[in-house]
Amino acid sequence: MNSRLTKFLPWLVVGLLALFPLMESTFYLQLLTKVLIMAIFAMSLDLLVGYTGLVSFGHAAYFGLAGYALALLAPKYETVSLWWSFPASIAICALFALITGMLVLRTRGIYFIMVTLAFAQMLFFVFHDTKLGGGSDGIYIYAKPTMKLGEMELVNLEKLEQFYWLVLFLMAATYMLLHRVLGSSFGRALLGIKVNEHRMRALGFPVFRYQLASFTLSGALAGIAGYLAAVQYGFVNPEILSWHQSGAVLMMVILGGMGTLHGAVIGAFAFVLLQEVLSNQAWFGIAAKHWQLAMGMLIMLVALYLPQGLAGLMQRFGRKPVAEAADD
Amino acid sequence: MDFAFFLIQLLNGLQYGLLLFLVASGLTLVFGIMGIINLAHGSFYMVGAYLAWSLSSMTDSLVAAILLAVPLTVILGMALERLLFRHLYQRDHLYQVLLTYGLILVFEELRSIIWGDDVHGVAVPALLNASIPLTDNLSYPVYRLAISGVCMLLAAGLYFLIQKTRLGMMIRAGASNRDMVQSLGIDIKLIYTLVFALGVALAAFAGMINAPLSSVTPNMGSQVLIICFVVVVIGGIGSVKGAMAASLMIGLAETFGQVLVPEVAGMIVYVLMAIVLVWRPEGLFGKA
Amino acid sequence: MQKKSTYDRRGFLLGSTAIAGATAAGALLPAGTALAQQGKLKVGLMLPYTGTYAQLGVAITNGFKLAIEERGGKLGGREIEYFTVDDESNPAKAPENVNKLVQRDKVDVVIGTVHSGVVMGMAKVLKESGTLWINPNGGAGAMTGAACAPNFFRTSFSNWQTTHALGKVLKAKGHKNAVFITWKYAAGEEMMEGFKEGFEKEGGKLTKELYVPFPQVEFQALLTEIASIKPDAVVAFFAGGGAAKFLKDYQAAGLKGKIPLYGSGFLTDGVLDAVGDAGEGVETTLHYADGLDTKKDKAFRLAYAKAFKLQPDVYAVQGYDAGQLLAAGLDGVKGNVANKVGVIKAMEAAKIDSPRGTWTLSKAHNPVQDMYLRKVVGKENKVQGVAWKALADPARGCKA
Amino acid sequence: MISNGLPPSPLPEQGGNLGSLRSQAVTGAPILRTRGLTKRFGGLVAVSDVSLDLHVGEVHVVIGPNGAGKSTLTNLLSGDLPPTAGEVMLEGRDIAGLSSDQISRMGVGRSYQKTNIFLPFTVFENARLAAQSRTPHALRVFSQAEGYAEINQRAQAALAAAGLEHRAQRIAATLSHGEQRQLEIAMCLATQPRVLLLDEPLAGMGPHESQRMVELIKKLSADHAIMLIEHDMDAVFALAHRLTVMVNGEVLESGTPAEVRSSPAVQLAYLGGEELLHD
Repeated sequence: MNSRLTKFLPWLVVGLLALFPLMESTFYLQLLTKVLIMAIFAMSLDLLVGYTGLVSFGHAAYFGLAGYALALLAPKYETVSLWWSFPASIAICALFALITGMLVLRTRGIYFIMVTLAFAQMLFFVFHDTKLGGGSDGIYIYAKPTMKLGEMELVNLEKLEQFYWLVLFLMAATYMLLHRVLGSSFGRALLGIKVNEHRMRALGFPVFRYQLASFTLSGALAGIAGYLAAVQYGFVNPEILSWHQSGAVLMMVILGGMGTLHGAVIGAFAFVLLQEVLSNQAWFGIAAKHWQLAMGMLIMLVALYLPQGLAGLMQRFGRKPVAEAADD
Repeated sequence: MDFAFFLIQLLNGLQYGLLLFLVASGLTLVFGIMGIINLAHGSFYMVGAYLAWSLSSMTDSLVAAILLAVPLTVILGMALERLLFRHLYQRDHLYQVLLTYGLILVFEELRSIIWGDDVHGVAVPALLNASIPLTDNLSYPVYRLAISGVCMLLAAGLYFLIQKTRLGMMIRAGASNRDMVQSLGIDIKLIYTLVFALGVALAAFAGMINAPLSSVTPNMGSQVLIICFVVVVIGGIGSVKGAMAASLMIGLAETFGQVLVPEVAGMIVYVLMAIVLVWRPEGLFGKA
Repeated sequence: MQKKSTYDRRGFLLGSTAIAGATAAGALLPAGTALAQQGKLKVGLMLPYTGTYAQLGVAITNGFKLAIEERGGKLGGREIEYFTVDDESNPAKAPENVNKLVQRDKVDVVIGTVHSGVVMGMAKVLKESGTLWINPNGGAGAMTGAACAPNFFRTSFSNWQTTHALGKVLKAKGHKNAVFITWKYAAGEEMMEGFKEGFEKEGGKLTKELYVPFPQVEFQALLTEIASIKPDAVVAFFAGGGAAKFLKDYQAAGLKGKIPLYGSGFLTDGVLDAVGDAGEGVETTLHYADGLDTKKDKAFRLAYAKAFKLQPDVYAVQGYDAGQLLAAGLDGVKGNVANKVGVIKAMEAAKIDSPRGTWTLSKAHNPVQDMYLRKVVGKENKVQGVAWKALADPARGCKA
Repeated sequence: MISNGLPPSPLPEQGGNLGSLRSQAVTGAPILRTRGLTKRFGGLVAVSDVSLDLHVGEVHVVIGPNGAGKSTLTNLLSGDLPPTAGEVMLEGRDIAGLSSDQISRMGVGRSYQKTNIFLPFTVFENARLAAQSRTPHALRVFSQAEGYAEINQRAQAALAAAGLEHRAQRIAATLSHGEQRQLEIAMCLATQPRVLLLDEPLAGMGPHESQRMVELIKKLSADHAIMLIEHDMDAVFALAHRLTVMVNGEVLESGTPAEVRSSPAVQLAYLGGEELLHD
């Protein structure tokens, strides 16, 4: 792949994806919408795992929190404006990430993995055990948020393809944002912290503050995904912040190849697609009943033989070394 | 709550704590000595319980089932270490998380294929099938007390193994300096295989002797998994002492939490964990 | 493809428990094929086939298919084409999973599911799509309450129903106060409400509500509390492994025989093999029981055992009745499923001759059914009589 | 190409502030001083009651056998370890117990005994990150990192000073050991420190490379206060303005090289009577 192509490839992909609603307008469009939402979620986690060297096993907390924020901010039977509910939900996530970040960033390695999990579990039980958000049965968002400019409806979220375009736009925007951020001094410092935290400190970088900023940004971006996921089906349930969800998004990041933004996107596609294919009874018959067996084995194979994920697999066919991936 | 019931709840809490220790002890060993983060620990617990059920229904004796099953789980542990885990020691924890997450799915489905999705019970051994009356309408099952005894024996045994034996010395040295041990001509690979097998066997053993109490059900592994992690992390990774302290702490917190603050009982252990880690980021008995 | 997706009679009679898999149809059918199959009725099964509730999913599937098979594999003169989705009992994926059936496979009717949370997720999507929906288990009150809709039907129970009749039962036994213990989650709380209402109407007093964090199974602390409260009776709801462990712990704590234990029928369903004699004598209410000894029940049990080499349970009955209800609907319109109003009308009017006894639908489309009082005798939930004749869910909040 | 020495003006843009530093000068107050500095690990005393001064314009060499506490001392000064007792004064301000990043930002740079660089990055990026630490621009998340001329210049200059400018685009992991040591120093320089703590910069270097490094340190000593830990006695005596000998965590002797050389205690305890110091 030459560098020119690499540069334009993301735009080409986004362009092609934008055309998708012309071909298919219901199920696969909604599935793709979901994949794109998960791609935002995966990118937000990749910022932590792949670029800051922090393995969070509780990232679903921020995803789910945004969904619940929308559900609780919206009046029960009336529409809520996206203009304030969207930033408000994300601000709540960012704030929660900031607070939890201050605590979890005191720990390292396995402890970090476990403490992030603990905070997610806490939040899980808050929504599962109390009446705050409808308990274990979840809560509905009856009317989708509106996006109006004056009296004009800018985007009608009830319309599947309009919602899809909005999600696609936000996915591309997230990609762009992270791309810029990671190329900035801030991003370089994060990479440095990932590679050699100790040295960064000796060089005079206030490592904790950088990590906290990254953690907060990551939480906020997960919030974008969570908000969109809640809007898509109008339904949130405690399960969206369970450790299974945190595990799933971590799988996406690693499957795609951590430390590459497009890897996170590829991972989200691959993960959802794999589930679709493996559980497809038309193709696998009775074996599809045990599709999770195949899923588990595939995950293990990736862990053993594809440490750089699918993006790494692509890279092996003649691209730059991994360490430079952030330079492009 | 009057004083007598307070004492009984105290007993409940301690007993539950010991039970937690039983499951978590293997995890902390593998964690601390090999630096492996093993999400599939709960699956070994489940495998133990199902083995206890299927073998005890064949042999009509839980003891016989355990005697048969423990060697099987040791072999399982050694095989897994050789085939899978060995390749991940030098890698980031992330890949261990990934691999063991995959293992959970595999074990869960294999369980479904081999043993089905039913709920099963294992009979308490006749000798221990009795209760000690505590109040006019409450009594304490002897089997629970027996398990507590086993837990304490096991704790003592582990402590002895690690602190006093040659194997334990090698294990400790291996934990602190892999290269050094290797240069002394000790086969570190063998030690790791043994430790991992020990960890698997401990988890499975916990599942076995707990089977008569907990009943044998699908997904029982993932229920204990998270709480085990909490125990290990609060106690300090790799510390048997810490695992014991943390288990008892959690046992008491859950017991009194359910009675005194039922509204937030579900999250009480996580709050506890967060507090401990903010106060001591490396756990109660962890090395900095 | 076409051949494979048709209902295969021999495959059915082989009695594979994984029958769902064998008969499912293509997921990615090209448009042309879909047209060619217009003659068939598309039935989407969204049930758990993996995880904790896998067994329930299979039982419901079996029951449903038995009902269809008894009608020659046809409903309203139309052959059936099945589409299957494993919902994994994961509410987070529920809307997406039900969309597979509604949007991708364009099924005429959705059958599902077990988990209440997933039911709630399905409700959201199916309300919008208007697809006919028969729920063969999940008892979330809202489905036939606040979230009810003309196209929503349930052939099982509402959580409220399964414990409401216990109030009368306890009163009749002379218990003046009781403690309720369950998991802290929606189904548990709804069952607690159902009992509380029934018991207080009879002048009883619910002394204390005890909750165990879901899905924990460490009951010792609360059993100790029960012993210190010394209520006249204990009422419990747990299910599956949790129920088995609760029954054993209750016995081991010495409470069995001192404080009588009652419960929602799920406390003792499907776990009696696992608990030894710990369940003996426990009395529960449910819409089904062992030893009903009606002609219909006997025939059903025989046919089910023959087809699947398994004993049926309450879940199989609910699945079976889902098939019967759908049959009634389609018979009413001669198979013209496009006439949705007609189907709904016919289903609303149906009198279902169920193994559990005849039942009809309430306005909110929940069964109005007899609640049996059952008592554990050996490995059976033996019927003791009818605790409440034709109990209807109050369907609070249902405006449809 | 590595052979002869430094480029003429290693750190051009440092000229201004270094001039003012130099005016504090050798004879004035020490820029960094410790008093009673002590570090215990459990029962073990690694550093005990160490007092020493560093002056701009001076190379202060610390020698001692392995395990004498030299590296621990460095760690105490750089903030990698908090001292158990004692004070560390940087220009009159007690910095004991501050974190390493705070101390670094106050102008204390260090290199590590074990090469401690960003192996997967290019040589330039290593130096650039180091330079960036002085002007972090952390909030300008939309400006690309390479866009700051003054940072690039500083990185370039530091590489040039360490003799690595021709390696700028190489991945650090592919450098030779000696070059990695040079990079270590370059990164240290790019942070524009006034105090340099160099922990065995010559370890594992060939004679050629060592020679260059000695030249470099000599050059740097003009406008930096340098604490050097070193085993290579040639280098020690070529560079040292002051010499401190540590044994078992304690200062055995401290003074000019001549004073230390003639100290009987040193002769006896550290050198075991051998004639190692004669050359």
